[in-house]
Amino acid sequence: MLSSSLRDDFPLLTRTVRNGKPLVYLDSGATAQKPRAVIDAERDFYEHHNGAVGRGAHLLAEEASGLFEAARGDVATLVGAQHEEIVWAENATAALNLVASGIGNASAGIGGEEAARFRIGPGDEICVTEAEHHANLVPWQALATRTGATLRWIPVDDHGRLDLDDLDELVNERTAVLAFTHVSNLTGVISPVAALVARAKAVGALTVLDGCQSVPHLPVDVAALDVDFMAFSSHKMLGPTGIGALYGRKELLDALPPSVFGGGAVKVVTMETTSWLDAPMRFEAGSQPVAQAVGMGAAARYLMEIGMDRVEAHERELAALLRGGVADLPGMRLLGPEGDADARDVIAIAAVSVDGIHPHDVGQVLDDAGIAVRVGHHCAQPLHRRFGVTGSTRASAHVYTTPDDVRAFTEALATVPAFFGVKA
Amino acid sequence: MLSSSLRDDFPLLTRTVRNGKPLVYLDSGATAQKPRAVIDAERDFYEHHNGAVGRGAHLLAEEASGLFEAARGDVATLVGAQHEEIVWAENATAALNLVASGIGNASAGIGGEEAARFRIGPGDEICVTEAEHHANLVPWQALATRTGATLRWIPVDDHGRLDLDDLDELVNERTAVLAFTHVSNLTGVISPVAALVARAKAVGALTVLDGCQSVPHLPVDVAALDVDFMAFSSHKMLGPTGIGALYGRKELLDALPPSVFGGGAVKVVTMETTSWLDAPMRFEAGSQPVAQAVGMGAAARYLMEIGMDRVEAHERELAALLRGGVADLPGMRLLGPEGDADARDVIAIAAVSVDGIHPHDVGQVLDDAGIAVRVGHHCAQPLHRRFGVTGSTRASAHVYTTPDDVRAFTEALATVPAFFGVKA
Amino acid sequence: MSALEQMYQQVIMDHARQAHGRGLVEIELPLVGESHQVNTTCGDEIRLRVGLDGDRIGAVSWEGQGCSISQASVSVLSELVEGESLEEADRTMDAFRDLMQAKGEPLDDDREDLLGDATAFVGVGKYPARIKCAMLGWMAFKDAVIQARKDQP
Amino acid sequence: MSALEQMYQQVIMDHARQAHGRGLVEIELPLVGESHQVNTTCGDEIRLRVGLDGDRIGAVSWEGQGCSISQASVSVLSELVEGESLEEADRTMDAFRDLMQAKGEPLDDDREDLLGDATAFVGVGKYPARIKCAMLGWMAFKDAVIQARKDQP
Ligand SMILES: Cc1ncc(COP(=O)(O)O)c(C=O)c1O
Ligand SMILES: Cc1ncc(COP(=O)(O)O)c(C=O)c1O
Repeated sequence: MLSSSLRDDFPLLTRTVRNGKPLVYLDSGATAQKPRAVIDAERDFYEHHNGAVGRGAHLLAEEASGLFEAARGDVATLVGAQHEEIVWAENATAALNLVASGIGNASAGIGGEEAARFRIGPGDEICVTEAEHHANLVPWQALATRTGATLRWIPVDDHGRLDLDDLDELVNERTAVLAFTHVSNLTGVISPVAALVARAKAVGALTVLDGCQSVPHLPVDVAALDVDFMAFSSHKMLGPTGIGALYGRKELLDALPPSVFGGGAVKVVTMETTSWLDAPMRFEAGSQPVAQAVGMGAAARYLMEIGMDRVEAHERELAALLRGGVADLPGMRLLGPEGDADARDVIAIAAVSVDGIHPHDVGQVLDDAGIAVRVGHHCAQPLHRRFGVTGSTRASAHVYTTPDDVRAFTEALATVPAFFGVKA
Repeated sequence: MLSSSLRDDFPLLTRTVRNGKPLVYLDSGATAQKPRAVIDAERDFYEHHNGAVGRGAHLLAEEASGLFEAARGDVATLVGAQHEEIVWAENATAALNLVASGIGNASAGIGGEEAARFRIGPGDEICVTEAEHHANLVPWQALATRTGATLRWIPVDDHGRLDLDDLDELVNERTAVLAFTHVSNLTGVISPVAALVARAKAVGALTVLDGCQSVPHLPVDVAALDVDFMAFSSHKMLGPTGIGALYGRKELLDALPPSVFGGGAVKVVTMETTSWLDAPMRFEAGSQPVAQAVGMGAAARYLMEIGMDRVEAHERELAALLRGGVADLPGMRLLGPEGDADARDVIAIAAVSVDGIHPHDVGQVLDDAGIAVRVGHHCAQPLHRRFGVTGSTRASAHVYTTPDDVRAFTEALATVPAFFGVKA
Repeated sequence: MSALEQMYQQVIMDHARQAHGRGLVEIELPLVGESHQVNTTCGDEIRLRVGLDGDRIGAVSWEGQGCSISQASVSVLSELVEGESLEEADRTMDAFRDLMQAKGEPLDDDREDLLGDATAFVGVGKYPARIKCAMLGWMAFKDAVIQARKDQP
Repeated sequence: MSALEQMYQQVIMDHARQAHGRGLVEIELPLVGESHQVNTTCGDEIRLRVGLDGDRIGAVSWEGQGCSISQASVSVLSELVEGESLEEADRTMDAFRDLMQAKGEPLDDDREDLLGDATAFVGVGKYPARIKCAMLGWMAFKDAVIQARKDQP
C-alpha cells in the first residue's frame, strides 16, 4: 500500500464537501485529482515560458518547444514508446477517432498510395468487444457506416470477462481492425491482451488498444504488448484536462492519413493541394495544448517516481478490499467477477447494482456522506445491458486512495437500502 | 491607448530574455500571453472543483459542471451567441475541421435524413480565399477530395485585399460553402464580411468565418455578422492553450453529424447503432478540456471588462504606429496594404519582407535584442506566394502591447541590413 | 431535516413507489402526441403520451424507468395536469421550473398552490445534477403536447 | 563576441553568399539519389542530388532557398563530403550532429578536424530552433544517399 502521506501532494483532497464533511474521492475512474507538481508545471509554463511551439525563432518559442517535446518524451517513456510514436490528442476519445477516421479517410482516397494499406470497404470486418466504453465503439460503428465494412464484437460472459470461445471466427481473414479495451471502466477486468494480439497478428488485423484505465494504474509497455495503437487520457492519470495521447507504430503513423487538417501538420500547401509531414506532426494540426502537454509530462514523471509496480500493487490491494467489502453486503450485486473477490485480473473499480434502488438515488446518499462516486451508465451502455441493468454506482481508486476511503464507501453503501425503505 | 499598467496583469511580461534584456513580446498573433485572472481560474479549478463534468451526482461533479457551463456562457456573450450555440473544440483548427468533416460525414451517409441538407458531391463547389490560414484551407481541400466537390477561391489583390470582382462567378448556385477569414493573420486586413455573406445568402451557401484574429482584437457579434459558423481559439484571446470554440446556428448544429464519436455525445448506444444528443453535446465526445474552458471563460470576462471597443481602439492606434514605423524604413516591404499606412481595415499586424535577408535571420537579430516576433510562412503559404515571397517577419500586438514595444521593434529592424552587410 | 431528507420527502417516496399514470395506454382522443426522452447522465428513459380534448388535457400515460426523483416527478405531473387546460398546464410547468431554479427556497403561495404535491420537490433545487431527473417527465410532456398539436391547423 | 556574432561567423556569411554546389546538375555516375526536404517552420526547401562512385561520394549538387544558416550549411557540406567515402561522410555527419547538440561548446580536436569549416556552426547549438536550419541540407544528403543505394543489391 502506498503511504497515505502522498495525499498531501493533492491540494483538492483537503477540501470539505456537503455539511463540512471531509471528501472521500472515489471517482478517479471518471477523472483523477492532480498533484501539485502537475498544477505547478502548467502555471510555471504560463508564467515563464509561454510561446508558440515549433513556429518561432525567439527564446520563448524555443523554451516552449523544448518543454513540449520533453513532455512527449516523458509520456513515451511511461508507456515504453519511442518519442515520435506519441501523438497528442484532445483526449483518449479523439485519439481513438484519429485512428478510425484516418482509416475512413484512407478508404475515401485521401493519403495516396502510402495510405492504401489502410483501405477497407464492404466485405471487410472491424471487431470490437461488448465491454467497450462508447469511445472505443461508436467511432468504429461510424467507420463501418462510412466504408460499408461490417462491425462484429467479442461477447462478455456473466463474470464480465471476454468470451474467447469464438475468437477465431470473430477475428478472421476479413478482419481489418481489432479494437479492445485494456481494462474495463465498469468491471475493472483486465483483458487477455496477448491472446487477442496473437489472433489479430495471425490474420493481419491492426490492433487498437484503449489504455484509458490501464495506463494510470498498471505498468504498460506497448512494445511488450505488441499492439499497433494505444489511446490514453491525461486527466485519468493525474494530469491536466484537455489532453490525451495516441501511441502508434512509427511506420503506421507515417502512412495513416490525418483527419484534422491545418497548420503545423503540413509540408507544402498550395491552393490546390497539400503534402503532410511525418508523424507525430501530421496529426497535430493547429496550436497544440502545450501547457497541458507539459502538465501531462509532469504527471508521467510523478507516476514513474512512485514506480508503476508500486502503483499496481496499491491498486491490487485496494481492489481486494473494495470487492471484498461490497461482496459482504446483502442486496448488492457487484458487476463483473463475482465469487472470486480476490480476482487477479481486476483493478480497483467496483460497479454495484443495489437491488430495487436506482444508482442516482444511491449516489445521492453517498454524496451526502461526502463520498464522491459515479452513477449512471459510465459510457458503457452495452455492457450494462449485458448485465441486465441500465446503470450502476461505481467506486474507483487511484494512488491517493486509502483503505479508509474504501471503508467509508462500503459503510455508507450499507445504509442505502434502509434509507429508501428497501429490505436488503 | 489602453493603460500600460494593464501589463501588470501578465506575469510573463516581466521576465527577461537573452542577455538579461527585457522582453518585447510581439508574437501575440501566434499566441497571446495570459493574465493572472486566467492562470488563477485554471489553478483554482484543479485545487478546488475538479470533477467529471455532466456525469456524476456528487458535489465536485456539480461544481465542475456549473463552472464549465458558466464559461460557455461567458464565451457566448463575448461573441453575441446563444449559450448552446458554442461548441468547445481543441483549437480553432479543430473547430473548422468539425464543420468540414461534418459535411463530409453527412455526404457519406452518416447522420440520416436531418443531415441531408449538408450533403455535397461532384458538381458542388466550396469557395475559400487566397488569404486563408492553412487551417481554413486544408480541411476544405480534404472535403473536396472526399466528396468530389470542386474547390474555388477568391483571389487577393496586390494590397492584400480580397478581390471581389468575380465574386458572383466564384460564389454561385453550385456553391455549398463559403469559408473565409475575418482578419488575415499575415496582413491584418479585415475582410468585407457583409458583402461576402450577402452573396452567400443569395445563392444559399453556408458561411464559415475564421475568427481567430478578429475575436481577440475587435468587437465581434455573430448575430450582426449573420454568419452560420465561426471558429476561434482561446490561446490567441489571452486564454489557456488546449481549447477553442465553434459558434454555429443552433438549427444547423443540431443537424450536422459529428465527426468525433464517443461518450457524452450520445443518447442511446447499442452494439449496432447510436443516436446523438443535440448540440453542443453531440460535438463534445469524451472528457472535455474543463479547466481550459474555465480559463477561456475567464479570458472572455477579462476582455469584456476592458471593453472590446477599447481593445479595438488600442489595436487601431498600434496598427498605425506599426505600419507607419515600418513604412519609413528603407529596404523593407510591408506585406498587405501599402501606401495607406493609416488603413482603416487592418489590425496591428505587420509582416515585413527585408530585401535580401531571410526572415529567420531577421528574427534572430530581433531575438538577440529581446524582441519576440514570428518568422516563416505563418501557416499562410498561398498568401506569401501571392506576394512572391516564401516567408516574412511578423510583429503582432495585443492589449498589453505599448508604443515602446513598437518602437523597439522598428529600431531593431532598422539595424538588420547592416548586420548582414546588405545595403538597405 | 437534512438536505437529503428534504429532497427525499415522504410524498416523493410514495409517488415513486405507487406512480400515477404508469403504463402506456391507447388514448381515444382526437389529438394524441407522444415523446421519448433520455437522461443522458444515467440512461434513464421515459415515453409519455398525451391526449388532448380541445385545449384540455384529457389523458396522460407513460412508461419508463429511472430514479425515485424522476419517477415521482412524472407521477405528480400526471396527476396535476390531467384535466387542466393547456394554459393552466403551462403555468404549472413554469411554476415547477421556477421551483427547480429556487435553490431549495420555497416559492410564493400562488405558485405553491398551483403545484400542490409537486412542492415536495423543493429540495431537488439544491442539487443541480438532479434537476434533470425531476424535469425529465416535464420535458416529455411538453414535447408530447407539441407533437399532439403539430398537425392542427 | 556575442552569441549572435558567434552564430553568424564570417565563414558562415561567406558560404551563404557564395555557396558551394548550388545548382542542381545531371550526375553521370552509376548510383544517383535525390532528396527533397522542407523546413516546416519557414517553408524553406532544399533539393539535393548525390552521385556515388562505388562507396565514394562522387558529386553533390543542390538547389533551394533558405536562411544564411541553412544555405551556408549545405554549402559547407558539399565541400566536405565530396570525395569522402560513405563511411567518412557518416563520421562527418555524426560529428556535425554532435556539434549541434553541444549547446555552443566546441568539440574535441578529432571531431573538429573532421569538420573543418563546419566548426564555424558551433554557435548554432545555442539556438535549438536554428538547428533544423543547419541540419536541413544534411538530412537531404543522408536521404539522397539512401535513395542512391536503394536499388543496390
Ligand atoms: C487566421 C487564423 N486561422 C486559424 C488559425 C489556427 O488557430 P489554432 O492554431 O489555434 O487552431 C490561426 C492561428 O494560428 C490564425 O491566425
Ligand atoms: C475505458 C475508457 N475508454 C475511453 C474513455 C474516454 O476517455 P476520454 O473521456 O478521456 O476521452 C474512458 C473514460 O471516460 C474510459 O474509461
